[in-house]
Amino acid sequence: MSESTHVLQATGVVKRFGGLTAVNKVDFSMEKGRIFSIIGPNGAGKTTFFNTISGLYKPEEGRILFEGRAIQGLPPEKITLRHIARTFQNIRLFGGMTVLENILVGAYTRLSQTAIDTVLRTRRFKEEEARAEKRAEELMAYVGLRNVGNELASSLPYGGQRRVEIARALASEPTLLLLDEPTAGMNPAESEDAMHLFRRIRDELGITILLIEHDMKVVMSISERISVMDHGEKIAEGSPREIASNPSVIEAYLGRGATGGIGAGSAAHVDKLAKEDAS
Amino acid sequence: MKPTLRERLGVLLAFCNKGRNPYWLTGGLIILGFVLVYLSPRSIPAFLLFVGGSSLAYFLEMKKPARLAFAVLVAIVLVPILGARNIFYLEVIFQIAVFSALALGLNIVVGFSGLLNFGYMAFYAVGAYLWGFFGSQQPFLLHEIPGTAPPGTPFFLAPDWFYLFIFLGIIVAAIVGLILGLPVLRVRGDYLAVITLAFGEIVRQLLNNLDKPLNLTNGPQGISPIQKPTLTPEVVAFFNQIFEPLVGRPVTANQFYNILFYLIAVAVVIFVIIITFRLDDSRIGRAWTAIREDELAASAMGIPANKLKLGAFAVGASFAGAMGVLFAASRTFISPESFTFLASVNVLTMVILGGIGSIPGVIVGAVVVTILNLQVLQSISLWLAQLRQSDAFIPIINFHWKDLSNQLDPSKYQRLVFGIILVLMMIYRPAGILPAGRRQRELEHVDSVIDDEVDSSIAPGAASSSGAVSKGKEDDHV
Amino acid sequence: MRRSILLFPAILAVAGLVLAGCGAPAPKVIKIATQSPLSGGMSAVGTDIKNGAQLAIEQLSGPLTKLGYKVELAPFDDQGNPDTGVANAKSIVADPAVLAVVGHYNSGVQIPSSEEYHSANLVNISPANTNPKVTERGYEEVNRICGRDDVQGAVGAQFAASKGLKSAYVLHDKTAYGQGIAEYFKRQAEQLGIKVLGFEGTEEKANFDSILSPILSAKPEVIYFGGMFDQAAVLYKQARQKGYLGMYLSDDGFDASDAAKIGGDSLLQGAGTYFSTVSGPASVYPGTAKFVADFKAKFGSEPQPFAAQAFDCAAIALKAIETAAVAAKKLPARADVTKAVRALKDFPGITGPVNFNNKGDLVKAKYFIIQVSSGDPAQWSANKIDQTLEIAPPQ
Amino acid sequence: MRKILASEALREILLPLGRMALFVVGAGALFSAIMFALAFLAQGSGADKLLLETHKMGILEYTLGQLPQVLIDGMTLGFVYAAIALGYTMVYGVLEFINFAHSEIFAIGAFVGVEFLIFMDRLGVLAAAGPLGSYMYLVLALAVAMIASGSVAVLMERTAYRPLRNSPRLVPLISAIGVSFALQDVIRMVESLTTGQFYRVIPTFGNFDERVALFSIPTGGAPIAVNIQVKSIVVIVAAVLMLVALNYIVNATKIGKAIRSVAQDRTTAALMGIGVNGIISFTFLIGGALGGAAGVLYALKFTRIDPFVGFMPGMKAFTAAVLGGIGNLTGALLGGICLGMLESFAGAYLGTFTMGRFGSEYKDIFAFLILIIVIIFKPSGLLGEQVSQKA
Repeated sequence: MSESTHVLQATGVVKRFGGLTAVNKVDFSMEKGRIFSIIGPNGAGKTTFFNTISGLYKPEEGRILFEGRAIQGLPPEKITLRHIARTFQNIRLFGGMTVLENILVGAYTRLSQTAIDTVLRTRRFKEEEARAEKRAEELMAYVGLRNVGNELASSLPYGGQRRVEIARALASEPTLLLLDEPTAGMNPAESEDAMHLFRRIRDELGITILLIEHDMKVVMSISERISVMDHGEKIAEGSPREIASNPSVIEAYLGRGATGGIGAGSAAHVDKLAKEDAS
Repeated sequence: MKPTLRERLGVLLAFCNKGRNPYWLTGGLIILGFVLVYLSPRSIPAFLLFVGGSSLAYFLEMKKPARLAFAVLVAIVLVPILGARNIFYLEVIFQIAVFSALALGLNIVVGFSGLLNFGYMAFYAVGAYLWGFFGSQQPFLLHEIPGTAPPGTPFFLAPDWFYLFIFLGIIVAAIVGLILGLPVLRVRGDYLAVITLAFGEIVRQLLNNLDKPLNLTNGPQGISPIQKPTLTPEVVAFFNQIFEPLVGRPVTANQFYNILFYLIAVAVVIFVIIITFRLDDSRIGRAWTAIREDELAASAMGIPANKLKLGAFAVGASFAGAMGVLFAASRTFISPESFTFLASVNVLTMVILGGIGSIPGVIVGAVVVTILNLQVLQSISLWLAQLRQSDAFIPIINFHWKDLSNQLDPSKYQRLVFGIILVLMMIYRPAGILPAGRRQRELEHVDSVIDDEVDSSIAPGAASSSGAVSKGKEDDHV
Repeated sequence: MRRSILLFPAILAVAGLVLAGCGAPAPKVIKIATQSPLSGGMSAVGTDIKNGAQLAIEQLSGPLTKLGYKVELAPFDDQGNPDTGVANAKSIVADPAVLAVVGHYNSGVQIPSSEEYHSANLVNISPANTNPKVTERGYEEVNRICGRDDVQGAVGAQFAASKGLKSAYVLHDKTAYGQGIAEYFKRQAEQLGIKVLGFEGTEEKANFDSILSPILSAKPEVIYFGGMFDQAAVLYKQARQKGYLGMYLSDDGFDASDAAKIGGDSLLQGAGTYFSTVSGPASVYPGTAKFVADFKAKFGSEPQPFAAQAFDCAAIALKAIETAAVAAKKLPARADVTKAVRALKDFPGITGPVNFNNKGDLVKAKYFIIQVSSGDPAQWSANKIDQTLEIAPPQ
Repeated sequence: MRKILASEALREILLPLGRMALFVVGAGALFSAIMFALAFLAQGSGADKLLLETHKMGILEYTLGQLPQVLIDGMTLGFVYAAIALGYTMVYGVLEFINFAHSEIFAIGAFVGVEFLIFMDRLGVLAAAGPLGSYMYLVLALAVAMIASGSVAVLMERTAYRPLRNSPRLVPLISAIGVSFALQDVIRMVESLTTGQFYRVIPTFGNFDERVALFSIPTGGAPIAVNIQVKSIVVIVAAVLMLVALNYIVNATKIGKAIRSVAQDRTTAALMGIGVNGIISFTFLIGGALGGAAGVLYALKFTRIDPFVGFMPGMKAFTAAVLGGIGNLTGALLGGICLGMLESFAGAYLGTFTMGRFGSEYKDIFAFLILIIVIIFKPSGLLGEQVSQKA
C-alpha cells in the first residue's frame, strides 16, 4: 500500500466533548478514486468524524494524513486549500446570495486576486473573475442546474439546493469530496439522480468521494467500501456485501431497532454489488 | 375594480422609464429645482425638489454616461453655485457626504460582514484627533493647563500637511480597527455589539481624561484652533472669475473654504463608494457576505474568516479615519462631545434606514437622516416658534398656538424619532428603504453536459428577499 | 426594489408639504436667533437660554416695533453638537433677517459656529461660554456677558484665601466649562498658599460614594466644584451625609434655586455653601427679581443658570439693533449691529452694567460671592452677598 | 410530604442568602487583599510620601483606614447593580437576547417611584409620617414603580420584540436600542411637560439620611469614623429580599419551572403545553419590576434622577450580568457585587496611588475593560455554563 493509493489515512482519532467520547480511536484509510461510505446509527459519531477530517473539530488524539501529509487540527480553511471539500447534512448554503455567487464563494481558495487587484480592477482581476464565472456556470450545468445562476440560493427547492452545495464544493477543486447525507430528504427518483451524479464526479473528474449516508439503498448501490461506526468506534469495514452480512453490524442496527433494514431488504443490492465487484 | 395605489405608482414609474423620458424628467427636475433654489435660496421645498431631482439620476433607467454627466453637473457645478448663495446647503451636503462615508464604512462592518459595531465613532475620533493633535499647537502644550496656550505658540506642522494626514488618517484608523478587531474576533453577535459599545465609550473617556498626566487631548476643553489647508487668493479669484455672474456676488476666501471642504468630502466619498463597490463585487466581498450568512460554512469553503473580519474592521475604520481628519480641519475645533454613543447610533440608523448592506441604500439613509435632523425637525420647530409668537390659533378647538408648550418642539425629540424609526424599520422593513439586491450577472448559459438530468423541480421558486442582517444558524454544529 | 424607488420621493414630497408653510420671511421682520441645546442631557439649561431670550424679546422689542419692525425669535437646537451647531450657524447666516445670535451653551459648539458668524459679520452675544478661547480669537462679532473661566476660578480662590482657608479639594464635571474654572481655581489657590489636596473630574451625576472616600480622608477645608448645580448639589449633599463639615464653594453654575431643592439644609450645615457669580442677586439688581418672577409666570419653572444672561444678551441685541436702525434710518446691516454692540456704554442689564472691551469680554466684571442662606428653594433669591470683587479680564 | 416541600422551600431561601454572604465576604476579602498587596508594594513610593505629608499617615495605614467605608459603598452599589442585572439576565436566559431598553425600564421605575413620593410629599403626608410610616411609603413607592416598570416591560415585549422573535438575532437588538432611545425622550417629554424640568429629586423624608456609626479606626492622624447610612442598609436589605424572592420564584415554583423549561428549549416547552408567550411576558414582567424597584432604590441612594440616568447603571449592570455569566441568576449577583466593589476600590484608591495622575474618572473605563476582557476570554462568565455564546 503506497501513499499514492491511500489518499486519506486516519489512525487512532479521538474526539471528546466533555465527558462524551464522540469518536474513539478510529483507524481508517481509503484509496484514491473510490467511493467510500461511513454508515452507522444516529449518534454513532459519523458526522463528528467528518467534522474532524474537515477541520471543524480538533481531534484530541490521533493522526489524519491526507495525501501523506498530516492535516489533523488544521483550521477548515487550510484543509480546503489542501483540496478537500465538503457538503453539510442540513444544507448550509448562503441563502442571501445568488446560486452563482455561492459557487464563486466555493472557488475562494482557487482565486489569486488581492485587495489591490480588487480596488484597482486590474486586468488580472477581470480575467480571473471572468474565468471563475465561466467555470461556475460550467459547474452549475454539470450538477444539472439551469437558468438559476441569478436566483437566490434560498429560493431553490430542496433538491436544487443540494446540487448547488455540491457545485459549490466542486468549485474548490477538491481531490477528496466529503458528502454528509447528500440524499437525505430526497425521493427515490432524486436519490437515483444524485447517485448518478456522484459516480460521474468520481469517474469524470477523478474525485475520491467519502460519504455518510443513512439510505441503505444508496449506500449499498454506490459504495465500493463501507465503514460502520457505532458508539464512536469503527466496528466493521469491508465491501457492501461483507458489511451486509457482518453480524456486529446487524446487531448494531437491529439491536437499536434501526430504520432501514440492512439484511433482507437490501439483498437485491448486495447481489448487484457482488456482480459489480466481480466485473 | 379600482387600481391600488401601488399599481398606479407602478404605471407612473413605467411612464417615467419609457423612452427618453428619464433624461427629460431628471434634467428637467434638476434644472427646475436649481432655478427655484437659486431664486429663493432659503426655501426648503425647493431644495428638496433639487435633491429629489438629482436622485432620479440614480433611480431611473438611463445609460451610464448620462448618469455620470448628471452627477458631475450636480456635484461640481450646481451645488457649489447654490452653496455660495446659501452656505447652509453646502453644509448640509457636506455633512451628507461625511456621513455617507461613515455609513459606508460602517456598512462594510455591519452590512457586508454582519458584525454589529456600536463604537464606530471611535475610529472617526481617531482620525479627528490625529489631525487635531498634529495640526494644532497641541504638541507644544503637553505641560500646559488644558485649554490654554502661551501667546505665540507656533503650530506644529504646516497647514498643507492636512492632505497627507487624510491618508495617515486612513492608515492609523485601520490599525486601530485591527487592534479592536483582534480580540473581538472571538466574539459574535450581540456580545460583539456590547464590546464595541464599551470600546467606543473607552475611547471617548480616554480622550476626555488624557489631559493629565500629559496634556495630550486637552480633555473636555477640546483642541482648537486646528489648521485648515491653505487657500491661495488665486484659487478664490479663479473661482470668482468663472462663477461670479452665476452666484451674483464675489465669494470670499472664508466662504470658499466651505466649497473646498465640500469638494474634498465629495472626492473622498466618491473614492469610498468606488472602493466599496469594487470590494463588494470581488472574492473579498463575497467572502464577507458568506461569513455574514453562515460563518461555519464559509470557513469550510476555505475562507479565512478571522482575517476577513479583521479586514472588514480595518476598511470600515479607515473610511471613518479619513473623514475624521476632514472633520477636524473643517471645524477647526474638536472635543470628545462629538464622539458619543448617540453619534454612533446615528450612523447606524442611517445604515439600517437606508438598507443594511446596500450601498445606494446607505447613502439614501445618510441623506434622509441628515436632512431630517438638520432641516426638517429644525424647520418644524422654527415654524412652531413662529406660530407661537403670532396670534394664530386653531379655530374649532380654539387652541392658541402661543399656548403650545415649548416642550413639544420636534427638534427636541431627535432620539425619539430615531428610536421609533429603528423599531418600525426592524418590524416592517428590516432590509431598509433600498434593500441590498444581489448583483445580477449576464450568464452565457453553458450547455448542460447532460441534459436528461435536469428535472423541472429545480426551476426558480418565488424569490424571497431575505433580511440582510446576519442569519445565524441555531444548530451550531453540523 | 420597485416599492423603494417610490418611497424616497414620497418621503421628500411629504417633507416638502410639511414645510411648505415656512416660505420666505415677510419684509421688515428682524430675527434674533438663539442657539442652545434644546434636546438631550443638557436641554434643561439650553431651553432656558432660549426662554430667557424669548422673554427679553417679548418685553423689550417695543422701540423696534415703533420703528415699524417685527422682532421674532428664531430658536435653534445645536444639540450640544458642533456639527449641528455649525449647520445651524450656516442656516442662520443665510437668513438675512437674522441680525444677532444669542447663544451657545457649550464652548465646544460656540467656537466652530462663531467662525461662521465671523465670516458673515453677524454679531454673537454669548450668555454662557466662559472658555477663554471664545474671545481670545479677537473676533469683532463675538461678545460675552458671562465671566471667563480664568477669572472666575481665580475669584473663587481669592475668596477662599480671604477666609483664611488652608486646604482645598478641587472637583469638576469634566466639561469644558467646569474643568476650565477648576483649573484656574487650582492655579490661583496654589499661588495664594492654599494646599490643593486633590484635583479630579467626574462625569458621574448621582453616585459620588467612591470619589468622596479619599476626599473625606484628606479633610480639606473647602471642596471646590467647577460645574453645574445638578451635580454639585448632589455631591455636597452626599458629602454632608457622610459627615463632611467643611466649606463648599462653587461657580455660577450653582446659581439655581434647584440647588437648594437638591441640597436642602445640607448646604447650610458645617461651614456653609458659597458660590461665585457675575449675575447679582435681587438685592443688588432689582431687575433680577422681576425677571425671575416673569420667567416663572411664563414658563412655569425657576430659571436655570444663564437664563438671566440670555435675557441680557437679547436685550443688548435689541438695543444695538435699535441704535443701528435709528442711525441708518432703515433696516441696519449686520456690520452696523456688530459695531453698535461694542459701542454700548453702561447698558443696564439685569445682571449688571455691560461694557464690552475690544475682545468682547466685559470691561470689568463684577463677581459676587454669595452664601446660600436657606435650604428652601423659594428663598433662593434671598441669599446673602458675602463679597463683591471687580475684576478686569486678562488682556 | 408537606414537610419535605417546606424544607425544600426553606432551602431555596437559605441557599441564596448563604451565597450572597459568601460572595460579599469573598469579593471583599479578595479586593482587600489585592489592595493591601499593592499598598505594601507602594510603601516608600512617591504616593506614600505624599500621603505622609498631606494625611500624616503612610499608604498602608491609609488603605486600611479607607477600607471599611469602601467596602460598604462597594457592597451597596453592588446590590443595586445586581438588582438591575437580574432583569438582563432573566430575559437573556429565556430569549437569548440583550434587552437594551432595560436601562430605561430602570429609569421609568425611578421616575414613577420618585413622582409618587413627590406627590405624597405635596399632600404633606410624607413629612407627617413617623418612622414606620416612612418605610410604608417607601414600600408603596417601590410597589408602584414595580407595577409601572413591569407593565412597560411587558408592553415593550409585545410591541417591539415579539414580532421579531424569529428574526435574525441582531434585528431585535437594534429594535431594543430604538426602544431605549424612544423611551428616554418619552420620559423627558412627560416630565418636562409638567414642570419644564426633566430631572427629579427624591423628597427628603423618614430617617433614611441618618448615619449609623459603626466604629472608628484610630490612625496616626485623626481617627477615621466608619458609618453606614440608613438608606444604604435599606438598599441592601431590599435588594437581598428581591433577590431571594426571585430565586424562590424561579427555582421553587411551578411558574419558575415553566420559565426554566422555556429557557432550555422553547419548542419543546410549547409541545409540553407551556404557554410560551405567557411565560415570556411573565419574564419581562418580573425583570421589569425588579428593574423598576432598583430604580427607586437608586433614586433613594443617590437622590437625583434624569431620563438618561439608566444608561451608565444599565451598562454596568449588563457588565455585571456578563461577568457573572449571563442567563445565570446567581452569576448576576456575583457579578454585581464584584463590579460594585471594583468601582468603589478604583474610585477610592486610584487617585491616591497614582498621586492624582489617574483619578476616579477612570473607573468607568475599568468597568468597560472588565466587560471586554470577560467577554473575550470567558464569555460564559464566572459562573456560566459553556453554552452562552451563539452568533
